[in-house]
Amino acid sequence: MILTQLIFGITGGLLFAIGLRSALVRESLLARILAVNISGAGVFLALVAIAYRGLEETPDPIPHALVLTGIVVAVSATALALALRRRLEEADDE
Amino acid sequence: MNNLLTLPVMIPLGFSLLALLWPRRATPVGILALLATLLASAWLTWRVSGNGPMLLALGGWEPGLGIALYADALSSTLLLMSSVVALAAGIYSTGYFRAPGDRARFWPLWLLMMTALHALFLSGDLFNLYVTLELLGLSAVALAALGGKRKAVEAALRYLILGLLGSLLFLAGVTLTYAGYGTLDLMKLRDLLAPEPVAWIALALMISGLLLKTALFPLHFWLPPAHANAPAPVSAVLSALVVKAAFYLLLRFWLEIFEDVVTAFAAWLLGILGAMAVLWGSWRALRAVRLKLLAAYSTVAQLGYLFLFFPLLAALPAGAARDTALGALILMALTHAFAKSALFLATGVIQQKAGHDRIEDLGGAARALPVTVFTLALAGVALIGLPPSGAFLAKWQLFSAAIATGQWLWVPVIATGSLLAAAYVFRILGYAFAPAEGVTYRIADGREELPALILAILATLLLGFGSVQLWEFVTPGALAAGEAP
Amino acid sequence: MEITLWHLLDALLAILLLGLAWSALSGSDLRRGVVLFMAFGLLLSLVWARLRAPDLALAEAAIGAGLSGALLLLALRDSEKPGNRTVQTPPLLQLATLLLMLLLAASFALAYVTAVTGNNGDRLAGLAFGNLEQSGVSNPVTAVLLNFRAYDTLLELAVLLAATLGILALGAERRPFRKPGLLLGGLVTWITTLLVMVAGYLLWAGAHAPGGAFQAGALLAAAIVMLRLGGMTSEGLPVSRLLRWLLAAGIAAFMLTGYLATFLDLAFLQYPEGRAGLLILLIESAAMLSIAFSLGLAYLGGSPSGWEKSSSKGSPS
Amino acid sequence: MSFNSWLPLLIVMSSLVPGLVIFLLREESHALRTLLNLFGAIIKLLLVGLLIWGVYHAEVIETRWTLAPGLDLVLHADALSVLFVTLSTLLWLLTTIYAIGYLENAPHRSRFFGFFSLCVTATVGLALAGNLFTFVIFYEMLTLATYPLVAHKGSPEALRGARIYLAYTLSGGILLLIGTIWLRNIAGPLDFAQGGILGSIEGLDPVVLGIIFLLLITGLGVKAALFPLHGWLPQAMVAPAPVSALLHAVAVVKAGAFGIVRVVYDVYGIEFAASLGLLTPLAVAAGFTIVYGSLRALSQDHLKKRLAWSTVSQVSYIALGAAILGPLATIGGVVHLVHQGLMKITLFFAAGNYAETLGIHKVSEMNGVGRRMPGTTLAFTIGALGMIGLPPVAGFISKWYLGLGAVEAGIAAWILPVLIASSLLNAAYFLPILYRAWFLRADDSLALAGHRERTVTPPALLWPPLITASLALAAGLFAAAPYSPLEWAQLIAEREYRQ
Repeated sequence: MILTQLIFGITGGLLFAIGLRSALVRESLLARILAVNISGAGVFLALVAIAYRGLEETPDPIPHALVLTGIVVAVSATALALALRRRLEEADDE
Repeated sequence: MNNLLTLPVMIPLGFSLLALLWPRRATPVGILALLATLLASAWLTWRVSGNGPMLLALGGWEPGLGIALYADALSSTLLLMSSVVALAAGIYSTGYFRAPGDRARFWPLWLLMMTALHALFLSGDLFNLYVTLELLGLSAVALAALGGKRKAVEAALRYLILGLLGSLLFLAGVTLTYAGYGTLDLMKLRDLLAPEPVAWIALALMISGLLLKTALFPLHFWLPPAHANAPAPVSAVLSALVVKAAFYLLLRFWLEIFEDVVTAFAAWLLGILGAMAVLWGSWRALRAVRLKLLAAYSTVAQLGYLFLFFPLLAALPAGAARDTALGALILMALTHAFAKSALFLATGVIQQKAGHDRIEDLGGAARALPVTVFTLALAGVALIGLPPSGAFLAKWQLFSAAIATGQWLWVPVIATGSLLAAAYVFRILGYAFAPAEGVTYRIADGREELPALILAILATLLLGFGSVQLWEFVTPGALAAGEAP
Repeated sequence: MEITLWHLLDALLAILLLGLAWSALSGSDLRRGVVLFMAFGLLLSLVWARLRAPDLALAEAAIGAGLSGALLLLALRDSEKPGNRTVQTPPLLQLATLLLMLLLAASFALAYVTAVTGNNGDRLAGLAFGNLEQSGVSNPVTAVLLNFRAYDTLLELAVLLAATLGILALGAERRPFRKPGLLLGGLVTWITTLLVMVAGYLLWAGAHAPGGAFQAGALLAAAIVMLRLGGMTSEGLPVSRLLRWLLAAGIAAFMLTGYLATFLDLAFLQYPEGRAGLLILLIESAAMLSIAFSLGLAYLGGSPSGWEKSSSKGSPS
Repeated sequence: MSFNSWLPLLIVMSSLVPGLVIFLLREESHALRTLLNLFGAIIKLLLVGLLIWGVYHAEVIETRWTLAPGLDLVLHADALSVLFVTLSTLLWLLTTIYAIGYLENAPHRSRFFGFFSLCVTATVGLALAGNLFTFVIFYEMLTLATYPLVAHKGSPEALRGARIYLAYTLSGGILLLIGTIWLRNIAGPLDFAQGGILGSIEGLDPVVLGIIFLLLITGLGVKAALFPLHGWLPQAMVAPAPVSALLHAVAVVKAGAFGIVRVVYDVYGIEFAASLGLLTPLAVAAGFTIVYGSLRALSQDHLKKRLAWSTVSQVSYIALGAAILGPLATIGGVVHLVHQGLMKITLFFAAGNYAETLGIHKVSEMNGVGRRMPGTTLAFTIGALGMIGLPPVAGFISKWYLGLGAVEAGIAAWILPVLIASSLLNAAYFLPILYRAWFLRADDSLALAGHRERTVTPPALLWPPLITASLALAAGLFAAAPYSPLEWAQLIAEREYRQ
């Protein structure tokens, strides 16, 4: 096992938890969207840390690919969320 | 050729592109897609019932490195269910969305949602499931926000954020699973998983994510606003299928993949939450002012029933009794899917014709829209769980299992839930049959009223009298994708 | 095991990440939060590099920090109506959530540590490298994305499409920025061309070196964003009908190759012997275009002028 | 599949299909609707004829359809079911004719007759149910089918009455359901068998059986209006006269009573139930209800309410018969199933006629109606005398056998007083009506006040009560004739006590 993995893995867990919490407690929608992104980044970090296998060893490519997919999904979701929020601020009916 | 296994996913995906490219022909393209998807699903179900579970290793890579698609009795049954509901709701939508622009916006997203559902039902890979969950969530949110009413958009946004959190919890579980067991293929995991902290925590994370998505009490709070403010056809599918998708995963994980990991205590926990969902949801439904809100809360309650099965399945020894209970669980899910979508579509008709869906002002509806009110009644019968609906047989088995395992706690819960359901259903009918002066709705046309009626009939008559085949099909090998070729 | 400088660096990065995240999320000043978030993103791409994930470093810089940041900055323009921010969560609940959060983090860490220490670290890596030869590309990440787990990528493009369509369905785009001065205008043109060229390179390089459709697509999107920032409304986005084709391209390419395999009696998404490299490049180029224009539209936050027309004129039954 | 395995299904369908078709009919198409109704009713009557013949010659007549693992929908014909089927079919035909006349140019007739047919379908299904599972299904369907009929007028009190009715019956239904499932779990498929099925099963816990019995009887007692579960019945009076007639004579109330008979004889088996000591409490409840119902009836001025309370009392005779060990009591109870039906439907028809023709709803308005509506009042008189139990009307037979049964069972000490008391009470609340009707002069102001455009009762309203009244009379006079209700009851009794 490699210390680096643990450092970033645990950091990832913390980021995940921090983000989750503020996504639930914050009132501002924008802050919530931020929080979700950070929470996601935490999970990605943990995932990539799994792949790391030392300086000379080439890392496991699978988690990298998964995270790449995850990043695109995350940005799509963020974009949709922000567009909804904008529509919400503009909406004037009732 | 097993490549045909991809059709239920790829047909809607491909046609969604066509609907995007030819916006003015979106409607015919969409209907055609739904018909083709239904055929594909039916074919798949027929194949599975004949030759047992099917497997397709995508890209020709062995599962683990590549992604595998599995189809077994359970997944193909749900595939068929969702195809039928989606077709009915789709036909209804042609009457609901009149403006070409609305249709052009609606159809590609609708088909993408079908893609997501069917991909989810067939996927055999943990991370791929995460992607399907996100696809489902985003397309569902986009559909829920159609029309852009402030309330709808707000509900959709909250729905989106909570959905994302759910997916993240799921993904965190996936991460731990990969870290611990070094594979993402469900069937491989099933053999590798052992009752140990990694598996427990991973499962806990994934389950909690799915519970959030399937809106089990007390994580249900997002559902009523989202389902009650979306356009009628969308609400129908959100309540009937989307929450079921998360539940399907939960079921598969619980009973199959993580079979050795789950504990009886956890099952009881789910049961308790289910019981509270039944009581709370039914109560709120009874107090609801608007028909759509009533339907949404009733969904919360109906999902509760599904969770009551978990402690019972945990207590029942493997064998005929357990299989029967499992069949009842699936029958319950199917009945609710058809009945609830019927209810939402009927509500949509009333809302459009009467201009509102306030329950207390439904007077005269029975005269103005007899077919739709009849549909409401039929769907109501299924929701209460009265004969001859499929839910009656399911509840019978639920009672039976509770008594057989000595878990008497559930008996009063189910009884109370049923009575509350009866109360809110007949509350609607009472107002709908009340005479009212000057009620002059436009007479609805067939494509608006018939889909709901057909769904309601499926829920009450077909599943009531013809569910034995389902039982025989689903129960023995229900969760045995492991034996895939 | 001995603690090396690397580990100290790791610890430093970790602490920085946590600090940035915490300060980005605490405090009610949204602008500050967004800026800190972008910094967080950049630092994260640094961490990716540290963890020997250059593909991710690129993607994060371009998408994670770059585009998301741009989107969020833009979002600051639509001030939130009061009432969204009024209710203050009671202190008791605050505490409860805090404890819950710690519990969550702790249990995750526990499981993570046991998992990582209990596992020989190979997982699927061996399998992946073993099959790299047949994958048609030499960059293992691209091999996973476009070949081993191509189905994921296909559905991921569907996710992107769903989000884009959702945004388009929400109504018209936000109004463009004012016309820039001559200097900025020129700058924009330069940067745009540069971005396009780099994107092309990344796409081609993706086969053997870090890079690929996503990074390239993100850069193209950035180019579109640039043009928008330059206040040029029309440029960067083709007419509606072509735009529709571009959005569909990625998925379409995937599906066509996928079923092509079927006719050759191969499994869905299986590339014929020796053709893998070429097909992957084709798919990637198509995917790049879809990604670029999807993200570009996402940045607009609504449907561009002319989009509605193409869908609503004529009367389909 | 022989014809015998289709017959029960056909009998059920013969009212279900017309019912469903009628729903689809447009409001204006009266002729077609009437045709359908009568057609269905007559077909059913013919089929039932075949059924009687078959059962009399001890043929096996059964339809079986598996609904779920271990749960079969069974329609089976035995002597008891034939008795009930015949009764409901016959009365359905008459009530339909009556209803057609009664509802002339009233709104929502398609709806009414649709649910009316469904209601009879459910009743017939109940009668033919071959196991407790099937019985429960039709029991619930009956609830669903009758609710719209009770609520038909749509007036606030109608809706209120319907709500109360629903609350009672659905709660009862749940209890029945739980009891049935529990019993099914411990005793296997509950196919009805003469002499009962539980007695032969080893190792059943008598306490559990007692609890289940309580659940079942409570569930059934709601519809049978057994004290203290009778609250809904007087409320349901707001329903149109034909509905009340059917509710009280055959459909709902009888379904409950019939269910009690089934549970006692064909599930538990009367000897076994007695050995468990379950009968005495039932007997007490029934006896109390008999007296209590009569007492409440005394104080009602509203005619239909008085009849309703009299139903509460009369139906408990059936439960009482089931609660007394011994063939004679059995005969008395079972035969009362038919007799009470004939007499009570007559009374409600008559009450409906008074309301329709003269607008009379209260007993206090009935002075001299005998002269103005002799036919109706004659029928009413026969029914009333039957209720009191005067020979030669049918009611006498039931009470006579019940009395003998009590003596035979050796509990005459308290049963006979109950029977006598109730007969006296019946007399006390019926005779004054007859006295007013025949011997008092009509008080014009009242009569004119409620005077309707219609002065003579149309034949569609007049003949049904006359027919049912004469049937009630015949059932008493020719009690010994073959195929008479009494003879069927004896047949049933001897089959129940064979072992």
